[in-house]
Amino acid sequence: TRVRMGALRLIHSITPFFYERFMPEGMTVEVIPFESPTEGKNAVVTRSVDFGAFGIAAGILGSAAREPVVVIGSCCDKGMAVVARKDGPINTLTDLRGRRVGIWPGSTQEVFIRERLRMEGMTIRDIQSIRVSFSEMHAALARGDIDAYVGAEPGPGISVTSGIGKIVEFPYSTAMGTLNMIFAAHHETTQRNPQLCAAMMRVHRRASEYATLNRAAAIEMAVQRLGMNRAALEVSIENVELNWRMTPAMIERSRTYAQHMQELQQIRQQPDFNVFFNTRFSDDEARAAA
Amino acid sequence: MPVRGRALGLALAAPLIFLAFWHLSTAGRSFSLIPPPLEVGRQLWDLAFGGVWDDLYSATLPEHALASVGRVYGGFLLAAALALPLGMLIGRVALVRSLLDPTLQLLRPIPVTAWLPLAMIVFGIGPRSAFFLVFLGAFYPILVNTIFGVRSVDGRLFEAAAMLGVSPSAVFWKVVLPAALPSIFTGLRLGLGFAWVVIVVGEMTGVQTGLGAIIMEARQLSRTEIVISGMVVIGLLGFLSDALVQALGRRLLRWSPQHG
Amino acid sequence: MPVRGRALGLALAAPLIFLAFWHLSTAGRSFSLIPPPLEVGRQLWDLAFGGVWDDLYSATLPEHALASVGRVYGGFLLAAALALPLGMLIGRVALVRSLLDPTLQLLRPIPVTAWLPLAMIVFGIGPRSAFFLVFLGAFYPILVNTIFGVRSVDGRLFEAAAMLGVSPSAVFWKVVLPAALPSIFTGLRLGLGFAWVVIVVGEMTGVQTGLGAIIMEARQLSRTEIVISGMVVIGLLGFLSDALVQALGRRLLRWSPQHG
Amino acid sequence: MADGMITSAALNILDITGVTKRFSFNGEPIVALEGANLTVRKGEFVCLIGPSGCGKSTLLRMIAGFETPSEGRLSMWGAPVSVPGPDRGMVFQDYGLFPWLSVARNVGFGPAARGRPRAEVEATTKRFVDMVGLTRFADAYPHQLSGGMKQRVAIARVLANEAEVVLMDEPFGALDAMTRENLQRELLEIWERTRLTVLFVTHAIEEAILLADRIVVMSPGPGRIVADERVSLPRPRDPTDPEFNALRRRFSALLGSHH
Amino acid sequence: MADGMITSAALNILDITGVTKRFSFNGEPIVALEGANLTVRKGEFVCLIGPSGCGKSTLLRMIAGFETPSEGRLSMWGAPVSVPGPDRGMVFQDYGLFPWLSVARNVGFGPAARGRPRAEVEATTKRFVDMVGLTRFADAYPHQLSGGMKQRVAIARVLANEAEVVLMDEPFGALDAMTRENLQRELLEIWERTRLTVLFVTHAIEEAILLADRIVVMSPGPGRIVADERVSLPRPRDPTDPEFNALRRRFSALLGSHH
Ligand SMILES: Nc1ncnc2c1ncn2[C@@H]1O[C@H](COP(=O)(O)OP(=O)(O)OP(=O)(O)O)[C@@H](O)[C@H]1O
Ligand SMILES: Nc1ncnc2c1ncn2[C@@H]1O[C@H](COP(=O)(O)OP(=O)(O)OP(=O)(O)O)[C@@H](O)[C@H]1O
Ligand SMILES: [Mg+2]
Ligand SMILES: [Mg+2]
Repeated sequence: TRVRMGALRLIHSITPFFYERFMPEGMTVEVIPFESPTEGKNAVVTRSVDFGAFGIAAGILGSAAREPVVVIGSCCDKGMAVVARKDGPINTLTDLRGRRVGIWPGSTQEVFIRERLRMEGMTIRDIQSIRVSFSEMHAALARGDIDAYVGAEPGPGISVTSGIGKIVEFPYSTAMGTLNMIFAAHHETTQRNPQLCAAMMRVHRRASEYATLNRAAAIEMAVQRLGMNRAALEVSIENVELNWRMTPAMIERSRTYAQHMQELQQIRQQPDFNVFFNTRFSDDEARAAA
Repeated sequence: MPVRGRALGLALAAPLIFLAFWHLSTAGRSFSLIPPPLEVGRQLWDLAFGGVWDDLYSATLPEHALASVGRVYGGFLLAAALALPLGMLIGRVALVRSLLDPTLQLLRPIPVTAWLPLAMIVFGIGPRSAFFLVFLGAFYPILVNTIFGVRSVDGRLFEAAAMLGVSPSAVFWKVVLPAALPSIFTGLRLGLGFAWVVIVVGEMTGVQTGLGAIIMEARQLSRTEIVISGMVVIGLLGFLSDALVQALGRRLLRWSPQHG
Repeated sequence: MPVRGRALGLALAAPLIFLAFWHLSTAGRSFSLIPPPLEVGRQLWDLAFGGVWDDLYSATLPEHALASVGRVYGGFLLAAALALPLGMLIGRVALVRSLLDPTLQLLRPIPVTAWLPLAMIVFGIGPRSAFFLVFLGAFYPILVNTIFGVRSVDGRLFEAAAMLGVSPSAVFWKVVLPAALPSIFTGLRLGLGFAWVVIVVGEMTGVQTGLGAIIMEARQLSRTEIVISGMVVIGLLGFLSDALVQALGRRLLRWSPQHG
Repeated sequence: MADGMITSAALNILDITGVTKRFSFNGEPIVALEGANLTVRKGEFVCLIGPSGCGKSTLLRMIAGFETPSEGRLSMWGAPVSVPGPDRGMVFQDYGLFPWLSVARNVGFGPAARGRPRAEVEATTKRFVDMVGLTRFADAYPHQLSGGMKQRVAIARVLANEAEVVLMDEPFGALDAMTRENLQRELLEIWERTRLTVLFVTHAIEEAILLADRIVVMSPGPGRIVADERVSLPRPRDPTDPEFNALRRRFSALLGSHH
Repeated sequence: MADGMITSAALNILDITGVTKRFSFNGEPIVALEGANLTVRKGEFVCLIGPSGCGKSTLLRMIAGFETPSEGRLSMWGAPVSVPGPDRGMVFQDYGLFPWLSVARNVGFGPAARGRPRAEVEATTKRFVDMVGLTRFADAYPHQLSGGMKQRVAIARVLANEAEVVLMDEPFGALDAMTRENLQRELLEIWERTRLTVLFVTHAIEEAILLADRIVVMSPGPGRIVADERVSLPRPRDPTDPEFNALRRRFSALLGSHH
């Protein structure tokens, strides 16, 4: 069988690109890179792909809107940063007031920045948020279309190595910690085809562990498959923590995350967590790996 | 009256069946990709007037609609301001025609959407790109129809004007322009229609307000009811703006059997 | 011959001046948003035949072009397959007209680009959405022109056919269809043109191959020379496919003073 | 059917008895034709003249089967006329040619539509294209022809379809004087050779006298038949001939007295 | 200028001397008109008749200034004709009305274009719209008019522009017989009242005899003037009159002998 896997064009979404080496006998994988987390999620709920890796935010947005998306694993933590122009006056989060800031709606980063702004006594309305996709953030900053952005790796890496940008902060100081991407499937896949989910969970774990241990290989893969800049990746990869398991901490942070989203009026109701989280495959795999 | 009632009934049948089907296949389900029609209705109300959800989007519709209308008409008017004189020059002056027409014809088959990436590189991410795309989308229909209109003036009318004592310098205003007007209007109408097609794409990236912008943003937030609301509003505005141009055309072109 | 030579010279003047300007304002600069024309030419060569850069994109042009052409013609043919019979039914059968025409007119002002987000939700991200959008983009021009063609058949021709002994059941094939053909062809041509406008947008997301896809991808990688190469190729393909339909039209509509 | 009817029908190719036609125009009823009686023998060349709006076209269109009478009876060879049929061919003022068919295919349209064998269709087509002098233009399309040539095609099309009665509604009204004269001469030649029955509408007195065996004069408001006279001048007729001009004065008077 | 020329010019409104016109058609030269000589006095009504292609339109278009002669001289009141001007008004067969102007504005177009005061333009317009009987249609657009009404507008437009010479190229050729007869009568009435100079092209002999003071007969291949005769029948002329028909036969013979 041929499995279709959705990934993002980001370095912390590199794990799926290693699946090929770990696929069991008789199974092949096709990895399709998407531009934004919501597209990755939409690909899953419309069955354009069988599995997908994308930010937790897109998953919660979908589930809260009664879309059949189910989290069956984790994919990575960290991988985000607030970046500003190096020659500009922005040094701390509070300097963002009134500035044009590139933010991608529906991204995990969006909730982090909103929460961080709240912690600094500001709201999203105190800045000018500009909708720019992750891969365009660096270019937009370089051109001067925006003054800062809340990006995903390797964007910050590129900005830093090219000398155009500087890191304002890594927004991990909220209650949501370093939470970022999940490994997800369509609800029906988890019900009708648990063997496939289990098999892919295993592939995901092995690929994740391999990439964590072989940073050079991860960088090489990003260069080859996603056309990314090697020098930037050397910086970016320090800000990436690949993983696979739905730990209790991860679930706790996710619930906190969903609460924040509701407070920020991004969702109108909490997802049905009994459906949204399916830890069975992750737990089974953890047991098997132990 | 009974005939009219029947026609109305038949006209409503299809939308009603569609709405019923939409409702039944989405409402009350545990999973659904599309929100039920009533929810879209509520969302549309909230977008327009607020008072339902009171979130980021409540009562923002006027602002977004205004932004899009501004860009559409801005780009459209700029396109008209450039395409009309250029089309008339190309149509009437052989030298200008030989000089510019081949180049313009060469560039024409490149679809306006394919200019999007280049526009963003040249004009930056933001409203200026959207504006440029709308301009470009409206430009060619206006240009092509203006050239056509100016070139296909009946030769007899030039003779008639000459024998009635119109000086060669007045021929353009007295004959060419009025004779080309129906064709020019067709171009304006097509151009405006195209402007609405393009604005959605143009507002997809880097623009904060505008109907295209909220549609894209809502999609990223999986707020499908806002996506559909936005479509409805764009459809409505497109319809109204076409009706406006047509009404204007009917007034100005009362004399034309095709328009009057 | 000298006249022709002069026309050619004038026709080439504008592009040459433009190329020169482009070259001078981009080549050898330390900063430039747009690559110089020679680099675009080299990139185009590499895309088509490889041997210059030998990177991810080398010699992939045929594959991408084929994918786009396939979607454009696939969506277009599907649109034609649906819009032609539907248009004929709406044009000829009063009941179908009363039933469907209002709904179709209601949906028409929604620009095809505004369907993009909804298409991605319903059809999933990827080629199927692109296909649907192309279909939708081509559908309305074909439908509208078919209805118009079928409805505006000269009443005299029905009388002529009846008095020559054509049975009512044969009137459709013997009179309506041939009489509506010029209008139908106009619709097909417009529809195909629109299909090329839409394919670029349709391939922007979640599609791996296709000219729209590499343009978008290249933009994100700041490979502007690939963006421009892609535009050139799309323009060329759009031009060729229009020329094809026009040639077909000229053959089939030799009898029509507007086409023959 | 009564015996008497069959006998009278057997003599006349067309029998029009007490035919009235009412239209409604903006809700108001208009009497286009009132109580028309007319019989036509096989082979006759009958011209209908009368001022605009007197119901000439209406009468012709009812015979063709395009309209049904409000009152009265129309029959051909004794059988009531209801729908259009190939036995009654119509030549329209605006030609009514199929623009997508060549001259030859327009002429062969009727036989082909009625499923005649291919070889027969071709032979018939050739014969009538030649008869109207369009052999060189057999493959041309209507838009490439002049008005007179188009009208020739329309006539050939009706003849090729073996129409017994040819209905012509101001067929030469849109043509210039010279073309018109040529076509008048040719029409008479064809008629003399084929002995068709022709009903020819015109409002030019000269044309009627030039062509007709019988002239039926109509007057408007509501449309009625007010005279029906035989023209016995020998053919070819000369419009500068004193007798011709006497008739011209006579029909002018007939038309004038009912204005 | 020579003294003699001024004298002869003073007598004739139009002087055409040895005018030849050559066109090139697909590279081949065509002689449309050869060595034409013609003088027209003020107030004359001259008809040009001749078969198709004999150069009638070409001659008229040269007088109007739309074409320049290849050889020879054309002058009006002794001054050479070179460009179109309001002194020579043309009435085209296809009307040539401005479709975007109402009947009144079409009629007033010339005076307005030549910068006459508004009140004068309006008075002139009203006068000529009334003269051609279109008072009720003053605000209608050309596409709302019948062919005959359009031709009335075209005539009024030329009259309102104070043309001294009215050039008419088969103006009634596209009209039906009845409309044509009405317009012929009206044209004569207007001419008698205004004493314009009229050059009228037709290829209908009857029309020429009905209207003209003088008939100029032309023959083709290459186009030449072959006869120039005065018609002295009193007006109104009756086409059924024996003398009229004698002229008809005479001009038929003149035309026929050069075929
Ligand atoms: N379809 C129709 N609906 C309403 N009124 C009609 C219709 N057809 C004809 N009439 C009216 O019937 C009357 C007779 O019309 P008809 O066309 O038969 O006259 P005609 O003698 O052919 O005139 P013309 O010489 O102008 O062709 C006119 O008053 C006309 O307006
Ligand atoms: N612009 C032109 N170019 C080439 N040939 C021309 C042109 N105008 C007229 N001719 C030719 O000159 C000759 C005279 O044409 P003209 O139109 O004057 O004839 P006419 O007497 O008006 O004929 P008709 O009665 O058909 O109008 C014809 O052989 C015609 O083909
Ligand atoms: Mg009639
Ligand atoms: Mg002529």
